[in-house]
Amino acid sequence: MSKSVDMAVTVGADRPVRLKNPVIAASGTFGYGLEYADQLDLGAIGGFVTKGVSLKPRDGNPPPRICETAAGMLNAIGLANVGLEVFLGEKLPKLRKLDTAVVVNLYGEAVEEFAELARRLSEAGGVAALELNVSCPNVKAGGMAFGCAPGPVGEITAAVRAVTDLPVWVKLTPNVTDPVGIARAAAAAGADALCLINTLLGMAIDARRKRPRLANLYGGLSGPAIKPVALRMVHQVSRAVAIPVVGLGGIVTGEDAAEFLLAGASAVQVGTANFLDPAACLRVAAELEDFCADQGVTAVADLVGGLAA
Amino acid sequence: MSKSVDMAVTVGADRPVRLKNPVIAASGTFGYGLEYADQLDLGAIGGFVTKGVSLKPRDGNPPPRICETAAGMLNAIGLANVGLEVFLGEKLPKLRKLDTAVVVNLYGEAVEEFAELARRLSEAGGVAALELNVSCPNVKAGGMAFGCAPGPVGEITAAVRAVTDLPVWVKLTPNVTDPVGIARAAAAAGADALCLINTLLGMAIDARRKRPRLANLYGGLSGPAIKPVALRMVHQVSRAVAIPVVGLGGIVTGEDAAEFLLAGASAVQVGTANFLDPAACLRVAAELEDFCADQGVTAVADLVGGLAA
Amino acid sequence: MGAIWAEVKENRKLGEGIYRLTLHAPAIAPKARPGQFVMLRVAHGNDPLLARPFSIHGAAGEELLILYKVVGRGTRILSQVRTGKTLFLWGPLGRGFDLSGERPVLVAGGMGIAPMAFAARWLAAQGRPAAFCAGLPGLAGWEHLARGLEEELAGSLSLAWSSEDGSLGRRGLVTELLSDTLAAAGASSGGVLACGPMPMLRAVARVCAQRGVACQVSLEAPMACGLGACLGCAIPAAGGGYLRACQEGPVLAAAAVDWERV
Amino acid sequence: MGAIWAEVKENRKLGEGIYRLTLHAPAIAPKARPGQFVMLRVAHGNDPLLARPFSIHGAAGEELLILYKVVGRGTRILSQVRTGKTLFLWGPLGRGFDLSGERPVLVAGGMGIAPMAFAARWLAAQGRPAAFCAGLPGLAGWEHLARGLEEELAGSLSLAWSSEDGSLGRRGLVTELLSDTLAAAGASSGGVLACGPMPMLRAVARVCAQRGVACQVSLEAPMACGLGACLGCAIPAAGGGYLRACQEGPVLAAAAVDWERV
Ligand SMILES: Cc1cc2nc3c(=O)[nH]c(=O)nc-3n(C[C@H](O)[C@H](O)[C@H](O)COP(=O)(O)OP(=O)(O)OC[C@H]3O[C@@H](n4cnc5c(N)ncnc54)[C@H](O)[C@@H]3O)c2cc1C
Ligand SMILES: Cc1cc2nc3c(=O)[nH]c(=O)nc-3n(C[C@H](O)[C@H](O)[C@H](O)COP(=O)(O)OP(=O)(O)OC[C@H]3O[C@@H](n4cnc5c(N)ncnc54)[C@H](O)[C@@H]3O)c2cc1C
Ligand SMILES: Cc1cc2nc3c(=O)[nH]c(=O)nc-3n(C[C@H](O)[C@H](O)[C@H](O)COP(=O)(O)O)c2cc1C
Ligand SMILES: Cc1cc2nc3c(=O)[nH]c(=O)nc-3n(C[C@H](O)[C@H](O)[C@H](O)COP(=O)(O)O)c2cc1C
Ligand code: FES
Ligand code: FES
Repeated sequence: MSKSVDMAVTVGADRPVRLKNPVIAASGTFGYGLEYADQLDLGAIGGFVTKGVSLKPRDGNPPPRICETAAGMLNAIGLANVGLEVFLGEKLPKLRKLDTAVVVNLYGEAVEEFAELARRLSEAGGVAALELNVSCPNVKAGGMAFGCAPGPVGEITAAVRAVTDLPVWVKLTPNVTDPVGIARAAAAAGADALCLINTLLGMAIDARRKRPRLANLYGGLSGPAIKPVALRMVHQVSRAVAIPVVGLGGIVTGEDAAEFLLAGASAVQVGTANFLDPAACLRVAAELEDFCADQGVTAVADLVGGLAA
Repeated sequence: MSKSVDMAVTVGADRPVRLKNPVIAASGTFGYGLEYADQLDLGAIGGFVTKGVSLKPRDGNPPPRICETAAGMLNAIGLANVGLEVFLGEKLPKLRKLDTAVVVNLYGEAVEEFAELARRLSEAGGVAALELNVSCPNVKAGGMAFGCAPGPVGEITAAVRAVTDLPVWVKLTPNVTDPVGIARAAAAAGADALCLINTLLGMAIDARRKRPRLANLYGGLSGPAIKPVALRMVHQVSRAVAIPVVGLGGIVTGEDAAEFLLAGASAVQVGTANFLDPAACLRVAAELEDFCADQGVTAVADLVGGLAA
Repeated sequence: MGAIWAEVKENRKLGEGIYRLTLHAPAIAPKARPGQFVMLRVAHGNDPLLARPFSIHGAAGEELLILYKVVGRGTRILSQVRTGKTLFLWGPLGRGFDLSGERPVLVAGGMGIAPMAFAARWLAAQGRPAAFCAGLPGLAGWEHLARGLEEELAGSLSLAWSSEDGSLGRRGLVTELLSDTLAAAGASSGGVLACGPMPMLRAVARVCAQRGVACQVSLEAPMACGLGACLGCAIPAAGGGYLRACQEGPVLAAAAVDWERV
Repeated sequence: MGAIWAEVKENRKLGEGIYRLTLHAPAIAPKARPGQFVMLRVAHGNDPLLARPFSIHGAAGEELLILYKVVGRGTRILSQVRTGKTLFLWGPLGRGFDLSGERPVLVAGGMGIAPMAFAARWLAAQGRPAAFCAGLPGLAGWEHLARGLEEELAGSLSLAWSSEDGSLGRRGLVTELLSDTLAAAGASSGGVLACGPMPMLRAVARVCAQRGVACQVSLEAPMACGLGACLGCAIPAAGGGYLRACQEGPVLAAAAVDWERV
């Protein structure tokens, strides 16, 4: 496997996050990492993002919560999570021992909640970066409601920036007219990186039973189906802001990952693909390495933004 | 084939468009209809929408103009079309003879162009309805630029409304934060129906050649991949406005069509599926009829908005 | 560790729409316990996208058995897979049945027979007495399976059938058979272990609750990861909140489930 | 009218990655003319989604031949289709070669042999003299095809080979072989008819323009509908604007193409 490709990348300049390789498991598809401990070597992946953590535990939405669609899936988990206390007390101590970048995805229903979460997580230590989820389509308050306009996104980012020295990554929603405006607001407010895209708001119907397939009615669309939309937004946004972009949406293969890097992403996340192959992150990284070797690229970082005009 | 299901539907009340069945071929995927004359009986389909017509002929974008994606495709045709004069002189006389609803999709770069096109087409006669394309992602001026805010959409709709008694259908883009606001603007300005969705703005990259797969860089995503987004918007919008919605996006089967009707559409359009089967419109209508018969539905119109809450 | 490619040794049609898949899966089979499941991908591309959960129907040496019914696109594609092809899967997953009690009563309805047959063989192999109540719509399509099971279990545990059309064993629902069995059997620590369609499980849970018999049920839910990570497989829990069918389940104490919200 | 399901009579591997598909297509085969194509779906579901265009390699009675090379996912799936299965396709589509002129010179490069062989057989069947210059990378993988073609055309028209590695016929590019052939041949109204990779067609067009010989080329473009409706298959036209490869083409007068913008 020694293909002499330098697979390390660094996301961000002022508060750099150094990754063994550019492939990170995406929030909500990798639990708290530990669920995958039997499936792959957690120390070998670029990093992972935890399921969104909120101040209080959340039960999430009633089932059915997921359904399959053409080359994709809908989910309406509703940000079910153990809550900050259990996360700090039971999960984080185990995560600290892992030799990989642990990014914590956080979700609040108000600006103050984001700030509080960020403050507590910074104090706790062992966190590589915070990822602000201002883009979840499956909750009534906060989430996408925040993420759809530059104002609130800037406000949340600034509030978090004020209380932490950890790298702050802001995860954006694709369900907007102008992703660039929102990206600029986050960058101006002090974000260290932008992660995009979160899921597209969608719906599925069981025609025979005349019922929505998700109890929550709408859900978030992910998987290969959304890759073209994700690539477009990564391309748009990475050209418009000075901070790095972490690209995701439908990545299944190493070549998919290469496409995002070429479009302008500094690293990538793998979400739904973890459900198609629990070792997807490792495989994508290996295939990306093969791709680089094959193309005579000696450092994967050289791909970033390398799309011919 | 006599399953005793009443397949006729009427779209709109003040200026009703009566269709033999609710399945219409979508703009840009069915040429000027005549291209499909050898493939199916044009008199047996619910209707079809022509390729977008502009005042002047348009060459369209340089190739490559299309590429395949997971369960979808991207196109950046660039509204290539014969222009109004040729349309009126050579196409429309043939279309008038067809025993089906001919909807003309029109596209202008300014409000006045839309009005001019509408006026000329109304005078010409033989047109069942006008479909205003304020949502094409593949042109620099007009198109989606118009379609992304309530103001311009209302303005164009009103300008067209003022010069025609034909039913005015407004085709909306999914690439917006608030489709409902735009839908309301079109309805308030006198639209008779809303058609949604047009394509999602997307991009594809050839990683090995480090080049975008479309010469135009971005293109419109269509096909089964986008069906969940389309269903969600049809559901959102049909609940919010009093005028009918014509639903489209990823319909391939009769059951897909039933889902859109249940979500609130009064009729459906079939786009990309025409490329998977040139007789797709007929097949979808037949499958929809079978579905109704199977479910004990005696009139297909009874499905409309029938989703259980 | 991780998912594996397993060779298809046989993919045999047992009855109309019912198939038994034999996989060469040395990394999975020896670890499998009754009630556990695997996540199996039926196609290499995107259509269909997600893996499908299947109970482990049996594990002998390096071979893993799956008993499945064609209900949709994925299982239809699976039914066409030929010997010699490889399939991608991971497991064994989830919590299986607690078989430590004495003289348990196994209950299977329809495809619920898949994991229960594994449990029955498991007990039989240890020479432990148990009762097995198996309910089918009718013998049609299930003949091969029913006869095979009878042969396999003959002399080890008491197998009784019910069928809705009366073509096999007692006419009626398997819950009626279960009630009789429970009435006839003395007290035991094994309790009732059941798998089948949701209405049947609900009825079994009710019967057991009425008689004060402990009851374990194997539940289904749509699944994406099978690993406890996606939280897609929520089952309403008796105390409020949800359990993960893939992690706390698929076998759950009937008392742990909020049957009202299921 | 419309698309049809056609039964696969044979899907034969001729060489490494090269296959010949025989379809029972009574609604298409009798209408097929050399240079026309069909749109063929290789899978029933969404993966891959679009139909693939393939030149018609031959039509005999109710049977349709397609010669194809495995280059991606769709052709790989196609190569695994077995006899007896049915495939969905529509055609014949597009404008084929104008074969009305006298003593035409046919030129094929690589897979361009697919339609040119049909054209050659067509002329041979009518007993009309023609020259056929066929260029391959080398004999490896193409042996069966090359020998078959030689037998089929023996005595009817003059078939000459070139190969880049010299393993078959003249070493070098087929355009060199063409230049020689044109130099040797007297004037005729048939002109040059060519199919092959874009650089080759460009070179052929240049050679013909230099010699003042009429030239028809069969061009490829990504296609969705194959019917002239989607406008996806644009080929830059000499006069500005675009031609549709599926409608005005795939066979176009070389002079009608804007080679600068292709
Ligand atoms: C833990 C577990 C163990 C299972 N064991 C077996 C088994 O041993 N044998 C067997 O035949 N089946 C088993 N199933 C059910 C099996 O997973 C589904 O039948 C299969 O996923 C259907 O796939 P499909 O593509 O054919 O159907 P789809 O086209 O996906 O769906 C067809 C129908 O089945 C329903 N369905 C889809 N997935 C599920 C699911 N996970 N649970 C319930 N209904 C579903 C759909 O809503 C739809 O009505 C098990 C399910 C679970 C959760
Ligand atoms: C009119 C016409 C006639 C053709 N006749 C034949 C024939 O007789 N035999 C044959 O083997 N092939 C023929 N082709 C090419 C054939 O259509 C492509 O090889 C096929 O679509 C590739 O499908 P795939 O899924 O295997 O590859 P994909 O995975 O779709 O693509 C693999 C590679 O092929 C390229 N490609 C895809 N589609 C086309 C296309 N339409 N034209 C050119 N390049 C493409 C892609 O850019 C990519 O680099 C013809 C094409 C046209 C337009
Ligand atoms: C089941 C599921 C749960 C998710 N939960 C979260 C979450 O808690 N926080 C978040 O920011 N994104 C969440 N996401 C979104 C993913 O992180 C990712 O942005 C999206 O799925 C697109 O990537 P993909 O196509 O690779 O899956 C979730 C996605 C899925 C499928
Ligand atoms: C090749 C192509 C060309 C199109 N051209 C037009 C057009 O001219 N005007 C328009 O309003 N929509 C156009 N569309 C959009 C379709 O009408 C339709 O809204 C979209 O494709 C979604 O439906 P589908 O998923 O069924 O294809 C085009 C779509 C495709 C694929
Ligand atoms: S299937 Fe993912 S948590 Fe259970
Ligand atoms: S392939 Fe659609 S116009 Fe040519």
